[in-house]
This record gives sequence, structure tokens and C-alpha cells, in this order.
Amino acid sequence: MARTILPFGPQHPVLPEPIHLTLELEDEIVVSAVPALGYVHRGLEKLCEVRDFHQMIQIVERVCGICSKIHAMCYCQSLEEMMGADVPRRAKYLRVVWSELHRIHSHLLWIGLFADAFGFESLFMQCWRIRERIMDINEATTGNRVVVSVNVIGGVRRDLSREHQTWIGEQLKLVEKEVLALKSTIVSDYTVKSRTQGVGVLTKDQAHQLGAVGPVLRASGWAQDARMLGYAAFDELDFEPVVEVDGDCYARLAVRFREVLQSVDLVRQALTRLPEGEISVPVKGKPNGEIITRVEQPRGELMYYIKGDDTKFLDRLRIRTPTFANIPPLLAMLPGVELADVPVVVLSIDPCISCTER
Amino acid sequence: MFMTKNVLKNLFSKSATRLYPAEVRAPFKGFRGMLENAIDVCIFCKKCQLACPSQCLKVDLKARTWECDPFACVYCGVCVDVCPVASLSMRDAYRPVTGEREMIFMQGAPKAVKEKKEKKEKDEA
Amino acid sequence: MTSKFLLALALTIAAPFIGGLVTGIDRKITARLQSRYGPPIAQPFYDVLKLLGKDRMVVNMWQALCPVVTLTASALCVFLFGMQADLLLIFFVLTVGGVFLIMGAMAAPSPYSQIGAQRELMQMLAYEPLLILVFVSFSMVTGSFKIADVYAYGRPLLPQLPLMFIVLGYALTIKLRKSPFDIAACHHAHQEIVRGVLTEYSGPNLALIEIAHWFDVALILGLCSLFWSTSALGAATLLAGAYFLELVIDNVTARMTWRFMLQNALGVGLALSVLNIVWQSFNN
Amino acid sequence: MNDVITRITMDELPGLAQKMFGEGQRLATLTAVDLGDGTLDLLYHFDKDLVLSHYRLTVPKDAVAPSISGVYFAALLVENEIKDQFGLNFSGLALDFGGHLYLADEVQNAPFCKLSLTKKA
Amino acid sequence: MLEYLVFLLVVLPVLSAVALLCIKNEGPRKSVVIATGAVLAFCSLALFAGGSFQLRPQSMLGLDPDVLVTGLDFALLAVILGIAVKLKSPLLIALGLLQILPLGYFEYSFARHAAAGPSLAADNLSLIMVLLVGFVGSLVCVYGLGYMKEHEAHLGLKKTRQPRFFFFLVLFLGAMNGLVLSNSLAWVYFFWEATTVCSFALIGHDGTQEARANSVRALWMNMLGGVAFALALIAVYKASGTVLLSDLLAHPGGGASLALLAAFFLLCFAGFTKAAQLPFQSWLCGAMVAPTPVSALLHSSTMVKAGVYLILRLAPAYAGTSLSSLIALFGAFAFLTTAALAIGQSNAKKILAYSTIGNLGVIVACAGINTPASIAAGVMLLIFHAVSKALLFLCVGAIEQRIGSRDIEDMRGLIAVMPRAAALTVAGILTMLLPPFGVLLTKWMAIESAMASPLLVLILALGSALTVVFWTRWAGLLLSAPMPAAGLVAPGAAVQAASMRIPMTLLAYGAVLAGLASPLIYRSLAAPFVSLFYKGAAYDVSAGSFASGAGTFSVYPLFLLLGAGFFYALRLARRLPARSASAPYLCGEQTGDAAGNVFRGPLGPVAATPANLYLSAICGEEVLTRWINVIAMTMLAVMFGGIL
Amino acid sequence: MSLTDWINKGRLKSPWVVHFDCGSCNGCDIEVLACLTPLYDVERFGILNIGNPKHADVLVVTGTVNHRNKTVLKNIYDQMPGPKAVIAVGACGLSGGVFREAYNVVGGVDKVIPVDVYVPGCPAKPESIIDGVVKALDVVKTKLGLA
Repeated sequence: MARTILPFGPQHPVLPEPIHLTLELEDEIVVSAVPALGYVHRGLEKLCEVRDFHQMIQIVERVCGICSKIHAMCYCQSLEEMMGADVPRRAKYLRVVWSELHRIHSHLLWIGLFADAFGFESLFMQCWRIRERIMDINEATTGNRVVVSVNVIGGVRRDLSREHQTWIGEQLKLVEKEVLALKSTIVSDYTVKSRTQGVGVLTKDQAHQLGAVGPVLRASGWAQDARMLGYAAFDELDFEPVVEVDGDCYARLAVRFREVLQSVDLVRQALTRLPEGEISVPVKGKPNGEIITRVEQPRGELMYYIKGDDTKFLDRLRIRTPTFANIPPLLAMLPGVELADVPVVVLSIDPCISCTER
Repeated sequence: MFMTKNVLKNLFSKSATRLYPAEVRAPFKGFRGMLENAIDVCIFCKKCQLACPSQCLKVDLKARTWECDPFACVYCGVCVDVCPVASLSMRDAYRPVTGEREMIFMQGAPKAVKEKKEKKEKDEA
Repeated sequence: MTSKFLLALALTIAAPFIGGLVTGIDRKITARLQSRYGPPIAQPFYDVLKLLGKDRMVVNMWQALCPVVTLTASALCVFLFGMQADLLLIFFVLTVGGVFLIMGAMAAPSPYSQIGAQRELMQMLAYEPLLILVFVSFSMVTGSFKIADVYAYGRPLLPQLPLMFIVLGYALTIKLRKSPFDIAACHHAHQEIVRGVLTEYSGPNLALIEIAHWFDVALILGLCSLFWSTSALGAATLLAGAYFLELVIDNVTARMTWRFMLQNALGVGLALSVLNIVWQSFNN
Repeated sequence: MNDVITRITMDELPGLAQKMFGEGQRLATLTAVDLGDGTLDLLYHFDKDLVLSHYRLTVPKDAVAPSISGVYFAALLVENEIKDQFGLNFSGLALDFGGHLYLADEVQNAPFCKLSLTKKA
Repeated sequence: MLEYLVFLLVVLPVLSAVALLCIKNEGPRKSVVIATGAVLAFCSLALFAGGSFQLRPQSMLGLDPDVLVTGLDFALLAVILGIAVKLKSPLLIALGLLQILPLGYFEYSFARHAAAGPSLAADNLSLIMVLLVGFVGSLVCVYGLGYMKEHEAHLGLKKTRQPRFFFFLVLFLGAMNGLVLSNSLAWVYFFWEATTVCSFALIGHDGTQEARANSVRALWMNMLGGVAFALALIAVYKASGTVLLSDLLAHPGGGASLALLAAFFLLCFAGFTKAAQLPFQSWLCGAMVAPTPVSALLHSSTMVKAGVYLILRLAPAYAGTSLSSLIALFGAFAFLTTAALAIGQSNAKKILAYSTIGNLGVIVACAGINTPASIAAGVMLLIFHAVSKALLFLCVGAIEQRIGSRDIEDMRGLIAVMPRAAALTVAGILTMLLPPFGVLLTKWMAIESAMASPLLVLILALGSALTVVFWTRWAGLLLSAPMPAAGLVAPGAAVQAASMRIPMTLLAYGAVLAGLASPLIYRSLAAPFVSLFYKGAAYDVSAGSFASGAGTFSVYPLFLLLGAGFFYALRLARRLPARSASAPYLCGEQTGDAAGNVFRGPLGPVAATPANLYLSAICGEEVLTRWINVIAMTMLAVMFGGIL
Repeated sequence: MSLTDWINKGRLKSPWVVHFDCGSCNGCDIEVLACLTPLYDVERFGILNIGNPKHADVLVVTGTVNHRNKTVLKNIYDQMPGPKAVIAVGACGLSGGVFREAYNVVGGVDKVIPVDVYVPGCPAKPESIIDGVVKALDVVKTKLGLA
């Protein structure tokens, strides 16, 4: 039978970021998908040779604009551990607040884009409307909507005032209310279900063998979340990983939807337990040695490998981003789905190409 | 179908749209907008240049110039943090759009003049 | 006869303005449903005027040819409607427009417009039988396929053909490219096939297709109004209600796949039609 | 670093991959580090239940390392990335981008190697 | 005069065929074929000018014509039996015997007692058929001249087999003329069998294994019809004491007896087999292995048309019976299902074949609906379909010879390679598909005339929606080419031999003009036939519009307005400067190559190739055919059971 | 008013946008998308994110140009029918931003195609992007000789 060969991307309206898939289709069913990367590759790991390790904070933040805070946090945690800094508890709690705020806005953004991928424009609009509240919180507390730049080695740059704390609490209440108002649409709507259930199934074994991380892994039944490692203040907060078992796009949607509510709860917890004290300590010396650190990004487990050789320039910086790990599972999910479901499946891993290619 | 309630509610309530540019929200306190240098205060110590992750600043102590490439600036505010004399600051307004390439070039007063001026001020005080 | 002709001519001239206006209101209400402020009502006209002024860009000459024929056919449909002509004939002329739109899209050796064209074919496959069935049900009630006889019938058709109105609603959703059936080309670009059948049409050619779409909108509204042909007020209420419902459905559903459309639209549509027709024949 | 890093040789690698796969270990990733003396460190990171284990394989730059993408499909991307950035060849790659996973022709090969300290082309 | 014309129409092809069998050179062959074609065309016109007639030839070659035909009939059956024996097929032998024995019984026990009547007769239906054979058939034969030369060159034959080919091809025309002009069913039966044999020989002409297998299938399926026909002869005679069509149709609508209805069913069954109606569609699809002129001939003016001719011809006799309604349903069902099957096909000839079966289904349905309007629709569809379908087959033949494939996927962008053939194909498709052309007009007539039966309307409507799919995509992909640098025609475009090009062009004009002339065709061809058997005019034709109580179809206004739009568009498109050409959208990765569809892929340049949707899971032959056949056989059984 | 005047009016009231992310960190991308959402709703100005260069009037580019996507950017620009305008958004689109010195980075958008409006910021605020489109319309006005 005749096959369609279709270039999917790099410039494509459903892909916010440039990635290319050469799709082979038969009656609009995907037979094979070969990816092409490199449209966002900048080579910023290499920049550690010309930027000192302090400057690199701002650069790793720009690995990804959606989870900038978490990149910087992971980087700072690595160097703090390597250089033996004792980060104040208040800073740890503040890191949790901002990183969970990032998770909320990232997941809301994703649910919106995902809805758009299956043509549910009004849901997209509602999600992004709610998300603006989080963006306002970011802007008011850090000075920028997106790239918050609050991490330094040894703590955080900005503190939360009392007024901010109450205001965030009020905003979160609204966010929670508005998100719950969308719950029935997101998790029970017939059209949403029929576009996502059974699409792009990744079985429990497959998910693990192909190295999936984050919500993709959890949607396939693995209770694995790097926050369980207890970095920052997560060891002091009540928290259960969100797990679904079906492994399809609907399960991933459900995981992320529940994680929005979970993160709202985590921010609340962190704010109520927020200890008083310093927000950063000065860290002396230069990085030396090797270290591997993991944190949980909205998209999954983020891994930093840093090797220092006692100069102000790092010897090697390697960033294994969650999308990088989720692309092989994606390639395994694509064959057999309909063309109309390709954006749904691609978005279901919440791809962050600028993370992947750095 | 569960969305029906939601959209109907939207229809009968005010739209969420902020009618920018007719309606401009006051900026949040501490917004990291345009980078500004109070050139009279600047001591051309180069700390900002060394700290700048984007390396968009160029300071020349001898010529007493402070240059910034506003197109490369990433508004991280690190330079403001490291500035020992607080000559650098970030305004709470974002940089306006432009049709031309821009460059910020600031020429400080010659050191002698400046010191004289400072001395005079001290004397007056 | 002359007055009928003049009326039809006037309708044909007015149709694109009606269609454009309806599209404008549609966009405004859609925006409001999404809690947005929305574009001005005249926005569709601005869009088309702008498109008319763009440089011509085609993949080959058929892309310039086909929109003109599509527009001609769509205008002709409205004219025939104004002449109160044969519904089947209008339907066939409507097919001419669809076929040429698809041929033009297929004339570009571009995978996106080709896939869009294939899907447009699937859409035609789904709505054409439904439209014919609606017309058949008219003919069963009025005894002929002529619109004139619908008006001559003297009673509104809706009470006798309630299910057929729903069937027409299905066809309408597909033809108006509304979610869940905005499959071949959707009004928003965020679709996996990049506006599908319209991908390769640009500038003035796209403008012509848009105008043809306005004619189609006017025609479809006209067809809906036949269900309450006895009073202008009744027809207007019915239209406004139906169109609003259409907008709400557009905003509360995800886009479905063409496989679903074939199964669902055809399946449910056929079932409803059979039900209504059987019921109708018992009534007679 | 707190974690233990086990040294392995090139011959042990395929067996190791099989063993880890059999044990239900997830391949977290590979990391390549240029040691500056013509050799590269390849670090294989495995994860099971949030516990990482690492294996270090030191190879000369001109060697051909066996690909584990046959066992762990997930290794495909990272091995191609290392091929791009360090010029290290792998045998038996499941899908070989030929050093052009990220890089267009304009960029000099193996930009991450220390001896070929490249700036922009 | 009349006798000479009839003689020329029936016997001249036989004589020419014999001559062609002996001619080994191309030149004389050309002259004979063209001359025969011209004479047939002229004679058909002359015969048509003379109008209806009834004729009883007194003697032929000094023999009683009835005796002569009977003799020939037995001879022909003997030939068939011989073929069957040679093929060592028990089925064929059985079918052969099942024809010889009833025929013998018939001749022995009844024929002698039959009152002598006009064994030849023609009304407008017959004359239309003769015109089609004369014009379309002849054009196909002329086309065959150019085609076969190329065909044999392609096959690399050492010794030409064209004499055999043209022998059967031209013989076919004679047999067909004989069939439609016969008034005695016994005569019809003889010619009926003659077409079977001719088609068998032509389908198997290339001698490949596939060709032979398919020719055998065609043979046994048609022989099945032959058996039914032979039995019908007996049944008809037993029930009514006559085998003359004119007598059988003398009292249209006058309730036929059950026995007679059973006989009609048998005749219709024979018609179904010949018209390749379900479940006998496979022989026509298999016949595609034959050289294209054969397919064109089988589909347009001969063979399958003989089947529907018989059904249409008998329609008045079974009007108002449940048999009639079932036939209508049966035909409509064939239309719907073959349209679905055609969607599943990428083989151009198969698409055409299924479309033929479908259109014949519509004609059958029209016969079954059995109102003046529907009969008029059936007769007119016979004409329009013949012209358009012949054109399409000839085009596909020419295309296949050039590109070496009959897969529509391989025809993408044909407009750049074979501009003329591609344009003619598109024209042919549009005449099959769109208003205001004839085929669609008749579909409109069919649907509106079926108004009494919603189920029928439903099936016809669904079917006509399905046809849009496979026609439109084919027409579209032919045009799918990048813009040539200058003008419409790319350099190095192919030109066919005159003997192929001229018939194609003439048929294309014919198809378009026939559409334009549809009011005229209705008035002068269809309406007189309908009025012979039915009361009341079907349509009121004025100012180029067909009007009835059910609706109106304005042919001239549509032609005028759509035509104006089309020609304006064409002018606009032709004036487009070459600089407005742009590469198709390939997500920004186009490489700017000449073909326009190559993009930069992950591992190097890739050509973006589109393919059609074939809905293979729903419309695939292997999926649908079994169900369709079961349903069709059930319908046949119900039809037969219903009568008993 | 002549047809040309009407068309010019349409041009200023209906800028359709195609957005191409060259190599952005997503920050600016998301802010471009945020412009479509209820809070900012650029459809007020007739702006549609049309996604297809053949339908678009304005090309919005975010991110640094790198060696692989520079041809893509050029291709997209070439496929837009005139009159058209280009907006570069964010520090990366303007100059390459923090990544200027990375080995795979070519630099700002204006190294590949002519840019009409620069929208600074890291990332640029949605308000700023709206300003950018309004400014682009001014540019179009000037190009058409209407200013």
C-alpha cells in the first residue's frame, strides 16, 4: 500500500519548539517515525569553559525557560554539596516554594498545550488563564515572570515577605478553585477521553526499560519521583508520588492534573512551615571533584553531572534532562497511532526540546 | 460536555482580558526591567563586567566609559547585586521595542572632575 | 418570475456580507466563551481584504483556478436557493465547490495539503449523505425537492422533522468546520496538518475560499431556516439558537479524528434519519 | 561524590548491560568526559528504585566502543550525542546519525574535545 | 434499404473480422478497421434516422433465418463445449451441456410451433445501443490500432497476434448490434453467447497465466447467465407462447403471470451476470488483464451494456411487481457497495471497473424503480456512461503505456509528463462526477424518481457520496505537479499516436457535449422510448431545464454559469507569472529542488510523498467482497423465492 | 475609498503571525503563546497565530539562530508572501543572548533575515511583544507609504 512520507516540524504550529519527525503513514497510521534534533542545540554545556561557575547559574537557568528555577536549583545544589556549603533551612523551603510554583505553571501550561493538540481550544484558554496567576506570583516575588533567577550557590537571592506569603496563599486558593472547576472536563469529558485513552500506551515494563522518567514513568505505574530523595526541604514535607497505571496519554494527563493539586498543597505546606532565618550563606573556594545530582522537574528527573578541577571554570558539565530520557519511549509509542494523535502523543511526554538539546 | 458550565459562565461574566495598551497594570515592586547606571556614582570597578553571565557589559576604567549591549542583556540583575556603590539599578519598566540596533554608551566625568565635585559636595556638607 | 430572479440576485450579493458578519459574530462570541475580549465584528472582512492585497503565491496554476470555481459554485448555490430551486440540485452544485477545493489542494505536491484534501473528502463523505437525507425528508413531507414547495407547504417542518434538524446539525458542524469535526482544516492553526486543505492556498486565493465559505455559511443558515419557513421571526430564532448551540459545542469538545467522524456522524446521523423517516411515513 | 563508581573494561560492557537489564535497572544516561590525555571517560549511570550505580569505562578517543543501544534502546540518543560531541565511534548503533544528531556541517567535529578547543566555526 | 443497413451493421463486422484475421500487415489492417468503423457509425446514424422498425428477414443465404440462427447457435455452443473440454474443466462442461440440452429441448418441442413474427426489431433503446456501438465501439477499435502496436512492442512479441485480436474485437461489434436488434429471444440468446465467446477470447488474449485464469472465470460466470437464459427461453415460451420481445412487451404493466415473472427473473439473472452485477463482479475486475481497448469496449458500449439492455428492455413487462422493487434494491445495493470497493482501490482500471458496475447498478435500479422518469434516467445513463467510461479507459491505457503502471499513486503529477492525457482524464472524471454533466443529471433523475422508497434513496445517496471520494482524489493527484517554468506544458511532454489521440479527444468532446445536449438527448432519444411503454411524460423540458413534480434540474443555466466561472478561472490561472511559483510547505525544511517536495530529513534528503486514504480496513476488497457477495446472493435468492 | 484603501486598512487590522522558535529556551515562546490567552488576547488586534508561513504577514522569531535552523528560518521567511514583517523577540533573537559564544550559535535573527522590530527582554514580556506587533504595523505602514 502506498505510504505517505511527511515532514513533521521543525516549524509546525502544534510544536511550540522545533523538532523534526519524518513520519511514514499508511492510511494516516504511523508506520515509522525518525527524529531529527539539533534545531535548538546551542552547546551550552561547553560554555562552562568560558563562564565561571557563578555565571553558569544564569546559563543553566536558560537551558529551559519553563523550569528555569529547577535547573538552577539542581546546579546550585551540586556545587553546594561539592563545596560543602550548609544551606539555610529557610532557603531550602523557599526553593521548594518556587520550584513547586514552577511545577504548577508548567503543568497548567502543558494541559493547555495538550488540549490544543487535540483541538480543545477553550480548555487551552482556561488553563493558561489560570496559569497567569502563578506568573503574577513569580513576577511579584522574583522580579520576572519566567526566568526567576533566585538561586545562588549557598541559598536564594530573594526572600518572601509576610505580605507576599499571605497573598500567595490567597492566589493559590483561587488557582485551586479554578483548576477544580476544570476537573470534570479534564478527567471525565467524553471527547477528551476518547482522544487520549488507549493512545500512546507505554506498558509498565516498557516504561522502565526505555528509561522513561517523571510523569511518563509514573503514568505507567512506577511510584518513582526524585522528590522522594528528599532534596531541598522535601524530606520535611508530606508527599506521596502520584501514580496511574494505564500508561496511555490519558494516564499522563491524569498524573499531571493531580500533580497540580499536589504542588498547590506542597507550596502551602512549605509556606506554613517556613522557618525564619538567613536565606543564603557565602560559599568560599572552588569546585573540585565529581558529583551527580538529581531533582524532579515538572517533566521528570533531571540529572546534573559536574566535574571541577579546582579552577573557577568547571571541567565538565553534563545535563541529562527529563525529555532527553523520554524521547526513546516516545519513539516507541509513535508507531501505530493515527496522524491526528501524533501531536497528542508527542505532547504527552511534555517535550522540552531546548532541555533535550541544550 | 463538562466544559459547558465553564464557557457559559465566561460568556456572562466580564472577560479576563486586560485591555493593554489602553489599560496598563502597575509594575510589581522589584521587577527586573531596564538596567540603568547612575554614571556619576559609577567607579568603573569592572565587577559588573566580570559577573555578567551574558558578558554584555564593558567597562573601561581608564577612559571612564560604561557600555552595555541592551540586546544581549538577560536582565538577571547579578550586576546590580555585585555593584559596590549601587550605581547600577533596574527600573521596573521593561525596555521599549525598537526598530534599530541599540547600544548604551555612557561616558563618566573624568576622574579629576569627579573627585573635585565630590570634594566640593563634602565641603558644602 | 422576474421578481424572484431579482430577489435571488439580491440574496447572492448580500450573502457574503451575511456570511462574513455571522463569522465575525461567531469569533466574538467564541472569544467571550473563552473569557477573551475578542476581535471586532468586522474582523473577517479585514482579514479577507488584507489577503486580497497579498502577493500571489501558488504551487501551480491549478491553485489559482480552483478557488475561483469553488467561489462560483458557492455563489451559484446561494443563487439557486434564492430561486427556490431543487434542493438536490443545490446539493450537487455544492459538491462542485467541494471537489474543486480538494482538487486544488491536491494539485500541490505537498503532503499537508494532500492529507488535508483526503480528510476533506472524508468530511464530504460524512456530511453529504446527511444533507441528502435531510432533503429527502423534506421531500417526503412536502412531496417535492423544490424549496418553493417547502414555502408553499404552509406549516413549519420542525415539528415533523425534529431529528432531521439534529442530522442537519451534524452536517452543519462538519461543513462549518467546527469542533469536534474541524478535521480537514480548522480555523485555528494549531492542528497537526497545518490548516490541512488550506495549507497551500495563500493570499488572494485564500481570500476567495474564505468568501466562498461565507456563501456556504449563508446557504447553510438558509437551509436551517427552511425548518421554520412560515415566519421570519421563527426562522431567525431557530437560526440564532442553532448557531449558538453550535458555538457552545465547538467550545466544549475536543477535535475528533476522521475515523470517529465517519463512525459517529454517519452512524448517528443515519440512525436518526431512519428513525425520523420511518416515523414520518407512519404519520402520513 | 558519594556514589560508588565501578571501573569496567570494554569487554565487560556488553555483559554488564545485559546483566543490568536483566536486573531491571533503568539506564539513566551516559556521560562522556574528556580526560585531556587522549582518552575519554564514559560513565554509565543506572538507576533502580532511586538508587544510582555508576560504571566508568575509559577509552581512547580513536577507539570504537560497543553500543548498548541493542540492549537499552534509550542509549541511542546519548551515544549519538557523544559521537557528535566527542567524535567517539560506537559499533552497532540502533540508528546512526553519523555525527549529525545535533550538528550541521558547518560545525567542526567533536567540539567538546579539549585538544580541539573549538569556538564557533 | 433497412435490410441492407441491418445487414451492414450485423454481418459486415463479421466479414471485416474474417478479413482482419487474414491480414498480416499493419497498413491494410488500419484501413479495414477504420473503414468498418466509419461504415458502422454511418449506418447506425442512418438506421437511427429511419426510426423504429420491425423486420422479418425472409431468407438468408438461402436458408430460413431462424434455422440459420439456430444452427449457428448450436455451433457456437459446440465451440464453447469444445473450449470447456480443452480446458478440462468439469464446471464449464456441465454449464455447456446445461445450455445445449435446454436449447435442444426448446428447439425440438417449441420452436417449430412458434408463430412467425418479426425476428428483428428496433425501438429507440435499440437504436441508442446501435449508435453507441457504432460510434464509441468504433472509436475504441481505432484506438486499438495504435495501442496494440505499442503493446506488442512492449511485450516483445516476435509474431504479431493482432489479427486474432482485431478479429474478435470487430466481431464483438457485430454480435452486439445483432443482440440489440433482435426481437426474438432465441436470436438474442445466440448473440448473447457470441459476446461471451468473444469476451473470453479477448480477456485471455495476452496468454499469460493470469489472463487465462481470468478469461475462464469470465467464461463460466457468463455461461451461468447463458444457462439461465436458455432456461428462460423455455419458461417464457411455456408461459406466454411466444419468444418475441415485441409480444412480451405488448401489454406493459399488465400483471404478468407468476411463470412469466420467473422467466423474467431468469432473464434478469442472465443480465446480472453479463452486467457483472454482484456477486458476479469478479469476472469484470479480472477482465482488466486484457489489453485496454478490450476493457474499454467491454465497459462502454458492449458486453456489460448487453446485460442492462436486457433488464431495461424487459422493465415495462415486470413493472409494478415485487420483482421490480427487488431489482431496484439489488441495483442500488451494487451501486453503493462498488463505490465503497472503489474507494479501497488504487488500481485505476479496478476503480473504473467498480465504477462501471456501480453505474450499471444504477441503471438496473432505474429499471427496477420502473417509472417513466427512472427509465428515462436509465436510458440516458447508458449513453453518458458509455462515452465517459470509454474515454477514461482509453486514457488509462495511454497512461499505462507511458508510465508502466496503472496505479493511481504512480500517476501523481501526470499533468507535467502527459499534459494532454492527464487533462482528458480529468475531463472524463469530471463528466462522471459533477453537474451539469450527464451522468450526474441521470443520478439526480434516479434519486428523485426513487422518492417513493426512502430506503432506495438512502442507498443511492450514500453511494453517490462515496463516488465523490474516489473520483476527486484521482482527478486531484493527476494535477499534483510543481509549476513549470513557462506555460502549461512542460518540455518533453508525451504525445500519443494519432490513432489513440483522436479517439480520446473525440470522446472527451463527446462526453462534455453530451452533457450540454442532455435536454436534446432526452427529447429525441429517451422520451420516445419511455412513451412507448409508459403513460405520461417523465419531464417537462424547457429552456434547458428538466422539470417534474419532484424537482427541476437546470442544465443550460448551470452550464452557462459554471462554465463562465471555469473559463474565467482558467484565463486567470494561465496568466499567472512564473515568479509567483513557490515550493510547497514542508515545515521550513524544503530544499528547493525542482520536484518541490524534497525536504531535509534526519539522515539526508527525503522526498515527501503523499498517498491517498484507501480506508483499507473498511473498503478493502478482501474485507468487503465476502459480505457483499453473501448479501447479493441472498437478495437473488429472495428475488427468486419471492416469485415462487 | 478605493479598493486599495480598503485593502490597506485590512493590512493594518489583520496581522497574521507565524511564530518560529529558532533555539529559544522556551521562555519567549511561552510568552508569545501567552499573548493569545485570555489575559492578553491579541485577537483584539486581529492578530492570529496562523502557524503557516504562506498565510502569515508577520514572522515572530524567538531564540538564537544556530547552524541547523538558519536555513529553516530563511525558508520560512521566503515562503511568506509580501508585504511582510519580521519581529525578533528576546535577547537571544536580538543578539544571541547568553549563548552568543556557544559553538553552535550563529547569533541574532538579523544575521539571516532582515528584522523590522526588536523586542528586548529575557524573556520579553507579553506586553512588550504586543508593542512589537504594533510597531511592526507601523513599519508596514511606512513600507506602504501610508505613514
